[in-house]
Amino acid sequence: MRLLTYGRALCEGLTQTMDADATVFLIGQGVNSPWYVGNTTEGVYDRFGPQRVIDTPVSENGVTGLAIGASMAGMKPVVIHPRMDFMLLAAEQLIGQAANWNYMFDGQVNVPVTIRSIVNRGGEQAAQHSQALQAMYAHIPGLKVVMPATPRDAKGLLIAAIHDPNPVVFIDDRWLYGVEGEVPERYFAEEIGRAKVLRRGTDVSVVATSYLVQESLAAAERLAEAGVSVEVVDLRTVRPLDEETVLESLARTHRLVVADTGWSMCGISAEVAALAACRGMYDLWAPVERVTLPCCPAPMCQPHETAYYPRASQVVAAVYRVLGANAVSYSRLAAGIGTSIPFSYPPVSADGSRLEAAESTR
Amino acid sequence: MRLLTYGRALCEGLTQTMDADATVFLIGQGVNSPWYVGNTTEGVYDRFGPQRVIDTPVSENGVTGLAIGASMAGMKPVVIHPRMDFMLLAAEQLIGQAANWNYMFDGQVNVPVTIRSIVNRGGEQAAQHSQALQAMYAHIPGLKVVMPATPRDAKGLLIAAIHDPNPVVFIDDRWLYGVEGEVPERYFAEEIGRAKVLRRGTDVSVVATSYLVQESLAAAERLAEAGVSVEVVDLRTVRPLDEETVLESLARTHRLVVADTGWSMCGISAEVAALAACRGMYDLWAPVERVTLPCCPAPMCQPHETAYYPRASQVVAAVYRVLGANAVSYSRLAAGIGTSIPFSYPPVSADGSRLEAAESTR
Amino acid sequence: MICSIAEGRVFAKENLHEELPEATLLALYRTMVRIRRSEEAAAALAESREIRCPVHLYLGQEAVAAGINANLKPDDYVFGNHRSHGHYLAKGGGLKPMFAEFLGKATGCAGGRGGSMHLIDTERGILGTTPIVAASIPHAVGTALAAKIRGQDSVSVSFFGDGAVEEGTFHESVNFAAVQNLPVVFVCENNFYSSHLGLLKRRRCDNIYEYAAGHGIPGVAIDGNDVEQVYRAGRAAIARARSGGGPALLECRTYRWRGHVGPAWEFNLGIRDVNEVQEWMKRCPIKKLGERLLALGIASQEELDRVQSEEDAAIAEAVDFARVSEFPPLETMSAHVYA
Amino acid sequence: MICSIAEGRVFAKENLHEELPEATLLALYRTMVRIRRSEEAAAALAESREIRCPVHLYLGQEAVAAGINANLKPDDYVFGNHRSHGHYLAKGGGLKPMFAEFLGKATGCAGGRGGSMHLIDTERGILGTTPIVAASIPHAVGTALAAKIRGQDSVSVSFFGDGAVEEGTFHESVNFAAVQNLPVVFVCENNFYSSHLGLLKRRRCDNIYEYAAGHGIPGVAIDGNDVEQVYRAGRAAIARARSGGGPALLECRTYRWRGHVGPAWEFNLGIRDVNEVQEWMKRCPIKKLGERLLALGIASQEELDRVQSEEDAAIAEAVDFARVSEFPPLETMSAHVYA
Ligand SMILES: Cc1ncc(C[n+]2csc(CCOP(=O)(O)OP(=O)(O)O)c2C)c(N)n1
Ligand SMILES: Cc1ncc(C[n+]2csc(CCOP(=O)(O)OP(=O)(O)O)c2C)c(N)n1
Ligand SMILES: [Mg+2]
Ligand SMILES: [Mg+2]
Repeated sequence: MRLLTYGRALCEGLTQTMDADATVFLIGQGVNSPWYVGNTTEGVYDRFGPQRVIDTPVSENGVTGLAIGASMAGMKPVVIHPRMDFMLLAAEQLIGQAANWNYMFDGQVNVPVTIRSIVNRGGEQAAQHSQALQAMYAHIPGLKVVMPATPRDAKGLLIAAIHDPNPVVFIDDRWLYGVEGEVPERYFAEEIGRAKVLRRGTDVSVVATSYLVQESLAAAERLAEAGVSVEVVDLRTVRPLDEETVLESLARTHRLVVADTGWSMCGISAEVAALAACRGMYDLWAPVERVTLPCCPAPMCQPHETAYYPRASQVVAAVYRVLGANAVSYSRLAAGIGTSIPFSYPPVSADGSRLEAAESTR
Repeated sequence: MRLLTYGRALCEGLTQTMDADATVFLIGQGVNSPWYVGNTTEGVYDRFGPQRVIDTPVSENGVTGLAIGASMAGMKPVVIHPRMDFMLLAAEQLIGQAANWNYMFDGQVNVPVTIRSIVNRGGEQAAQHSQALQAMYAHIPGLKVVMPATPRDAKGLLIAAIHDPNPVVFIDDRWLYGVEGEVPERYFAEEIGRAKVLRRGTDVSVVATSYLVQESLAAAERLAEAGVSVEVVDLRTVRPLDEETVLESLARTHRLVVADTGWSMCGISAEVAALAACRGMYDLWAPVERVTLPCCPAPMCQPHETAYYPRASQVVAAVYRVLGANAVSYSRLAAGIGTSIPFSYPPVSADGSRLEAAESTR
Repeated sequence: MICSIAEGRVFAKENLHEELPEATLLALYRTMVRIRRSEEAAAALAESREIRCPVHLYLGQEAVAAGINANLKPDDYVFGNHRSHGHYLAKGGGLKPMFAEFLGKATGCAGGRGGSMHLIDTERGILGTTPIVAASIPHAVGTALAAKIRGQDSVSVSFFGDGAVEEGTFHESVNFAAVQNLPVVFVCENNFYSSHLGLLKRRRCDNIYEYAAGHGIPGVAIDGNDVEQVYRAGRAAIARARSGGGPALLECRTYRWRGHVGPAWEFNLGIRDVNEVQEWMKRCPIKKLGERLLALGIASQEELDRVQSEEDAAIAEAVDFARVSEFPPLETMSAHVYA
Repeated sequence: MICSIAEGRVFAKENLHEELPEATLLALYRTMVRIRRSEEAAAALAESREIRCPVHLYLGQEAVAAGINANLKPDDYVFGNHRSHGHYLAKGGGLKPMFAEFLGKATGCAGGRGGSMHLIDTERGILGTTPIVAASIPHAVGTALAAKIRGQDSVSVSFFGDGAVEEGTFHESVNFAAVQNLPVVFVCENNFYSSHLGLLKRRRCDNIYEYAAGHGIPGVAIDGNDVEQVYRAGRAAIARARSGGGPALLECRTYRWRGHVGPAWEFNLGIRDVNEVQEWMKRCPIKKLGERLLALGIASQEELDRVQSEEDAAIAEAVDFARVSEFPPLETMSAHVYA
């Protein structure tokens, strides 16, 4: 199949949808600029003109609100916020208006707006140009939130988001734009709300979002060399969450690492861990591990910035931690409910130290 | 000790703080109105005058931003958002600015602003006047989020919030304003970041926020009559979360119900359940149960509205569900790790049906 | 009483003084009476607690909704706010679905999910009102943009209060509409209060229409209690928008008789003076037009009374309809979160 | 070149034409040269990738920062935006902490946590700049409110671009300052671009100062490349604010020479014309003042050259200082999340 980068896949998905459906239009800051949106709207202005490709003043709440209004009238706007940080200004229109509209009016007027929200970080841009706030939107009934991690999904989920009759927050991370993968040339949609097992494994499930899916795949590769079999689940959509796929994976591997590009508290990683505690508890043989941003804003200087963003090595370390954990609850043993067979995964010492040491020599 | 309602306790805390500290001022919509803020600012305008009690235009982002600015200059503003819904318009100033400032500037300028954010729902006000969005703010490093559930805490935590050198989102629920309790007359602060065990119990821990603490206490009372011993933990602060108090309670009771006034997904209930999965897993004998709003916006008509908001009876039902659950993982049994002693709490049938039936006759 | 017109950006002058046809005047009269009498009925129902949701009454402001909406087609869009009963009725929304909605019934225009602050009639271009101050202003800009993209000749009207211009969203919306030259008319109903706060506690000057100049569009302040003046200014602005002339801002100076929310009059609360209210009640827009109709011999007092009794009958029927309607079934509570 | 003054709300006229003392002119010259030369140094460091954080250069706009800040005391507050190197230096911020911050060093003014977009000098009333467009405008209003409550005579100045007036926050802030009569001066640096978009792609008219009238405060548009004019208008507005006269809006019309971010010139990208840039470079504010100083006999060419070489030396020293400084230790990454 044809290979395409994530950035170009986004652009192709957008272009094909605008070709196919005259009600789709693109609006936002920098949609026709050489910088704001990378190569993800290249050629779109020339093809569709100023009526359907509207570069806007710096007015996030107003522009998001008017796209919502246009969508009530039957259009399918794609709003681009070139940074998720700026989108905070549009929180009321998204959370207060778009999310509630269909419900509040008994299904009479829906809001088929797509909010393309770009996470654009690194480059020493510091705290206010780096936020990944998917959890804020995932919390809200009425919104859908997708976070494609692969070029194929970048295209297929964008097309699905635009056609979805609901407000969809579509989050793409610029660190993914250069990732190359197989992308069908045809006009196709991926289903919103389905996670995908990208790699089968038996020892531990790593459930990840966005660029941490790519990092988790890299981690799985490394761990395979060390004899650890990792299953990688790409969440793809964070609201609605595909609980069944996660639980099925957990039922197979009994150990869970959640890797999300945002913060931990009340984040996506919290929800997935909570899922394990609420619906997967009997399958869980070790404490859940969360790989997220540290509990601080994004730093600026290069050494801090490098340390700040989790990468494959943090996923590897988390996998070793869950593998090193015991599968039996001492509190239950003490209460006489359970046997005293401490369980640890074969190639790992009880505290995971042996393999972690091996890892650190890479 | 002297009894006071929650609403009056808020007012007393504010008044005493403004008496004690000339840098404190009050600003927001309706701070001097007979409606917006109940009785929580009564007499404050007459006592402190227009310089320190400023009723504002409808400009949430601007007003929040200027309070942040004033706090940079050493003032301690209390901003009131008479509804948490309106505060969405101020999300950028709170999340983008206030939360990041101290970190971004290396601790040189802190932002000692208090945002009093009122949850004001029921009364058939529908979806846009009912939101309880604590999770949004709890997600953000740099913010503190407190949710007093008792009159004593309403006063003591408000005083603490105003004096805290950080931005504190102080969330009070109008359903609590009439609750009466013991409140010291003196000027005192409660510590931010500490949960409290309000009722000791042995069978299950109910960890709750805001008015659901009151409902949980009522539920515990009812359950005690049925012979079930419930421990009620009032979180009080949701960021930073007092993990130790929750974990200690879990270690005692081994069963956990989380009751939060917001939505479930990526909510406070997710974080507490995740805590159990990550740090309390060995103590957990049953799946965690979450009592939250249903996954939909607030409805309007009276029957829907009554069904929508969780009350003591939902907490009771959740307690029965966790008590009816088995303490041993069948998956571990199948893998030979564990014994086959199904464990269920004495007065409950395996599926919890007996007691639930008893309950429904109340 | 046009206070000012932003320099160099005027409406055609002659339109603003033309006599209106009899049928138009009678229709305006009926619309105002319908609004007036339904608001009084709503006030009574709220007083007796039959209506439990918050109601923000439009009493006193009838001329604005009536005068503007009379210039609109069914496929023109209208957006409102928390105080939109009048906008809804004047655009053609039905009494039955409105009262049923007030009571939260399944037959309500929003199926009992919205209440008084969330009125809707998709057939008549009312895609939903929202009580978040200023939040619907960009929505109106959005439907205007949709019309422009589709080459439709629909015009959008955004109704909002004097409080709404304090929200940045107002300015963002007007600026965008101006630069994109969109067919939208911004109608600010300046009733001099935003809940408990008078205008000059919230802004330095009484000059809302002057914002238009900053955004480069025409702005006028008119007597919002003179339905003929509102009609003419609305007609000019709407015609201009429809023919590609772009947006305009109309500041309609008017007054709400009752308190901010609910049926109370809000006297003696330190908010406003009884005299002030009485002064404005003397300038009742319905009385004013009624007197004109009598003076011009267009209608007799009997005919005017008949209008009122016909409307009263329709309102009584609507209230009965609302009362006997059912609540939506409990199982539907979680329906429609997603389309 | 004052384009307009909102009717009835004027600055004292005489102030606007007075001759400035020699020392003032020389100080303005030095400030502009310091900004110019440090920006050129920053551009070179960014070109060589020694500076890796985004830098938004102030080249061409020096007169605005210099002219306004010369009227401020150390305990007056200044707030800026993403393009604030000039504001920081003109208010007295040091070169060493600035360059160290560009390189992310522990000796930087923000300890290497902010970079070019987050400059701070608490001793000089710079409580932190923020690159979120318009976000600092309310901050300036807030410090003005703090001063008013405390009875201090500090004035706050808010610097922002022509893009920032598109954010509703701008209007909310100005309206609040107006109704509370706060000591804050709003300085809009209209450089005719907001990143890649020209002014008239974002608003209908070139009339930003006209917003002042809507908000009921004085507003003027001035030549932002004429430092004397900026100084006089700033002085009048600041003095007025300090003495309780309330806020004002100054639209300073100027131009940024380089591209939106980084050292590139941004020609031939379909954004702006080379000729346009060259036209504006001819109106260089430093050259203009330099010629005045020579013509008036206040300084010789030699003296002007000396100013530049002194500033160059200080800048070179600052760059060296930044280079040899250490990064903050890794363990401090999570420090200061809470105070
Ligand atoms: C964003 C937001 N902030 C505050 C409120 C509370 N509120 C409801 S109506 C109102 C007054 C609005 O005044 P105005 O726009 O003049 O309309 P009027 O009530 O006079 O018709 C306010 C402040 C709200 N609904 N939304
Ligand atoms: C809220 C927000 N939206 C968008 C941006 C992206 N952005 C950074 S600078 C800029 C242009 C601002 O233009 P202007 O205010 O005229 O300042 P200038 O760059 O011309 O000095 C934009 C849109 C931002 N930083 N913040
Ligand atoms: Mg009003
Ligand atoms: Mg600019």
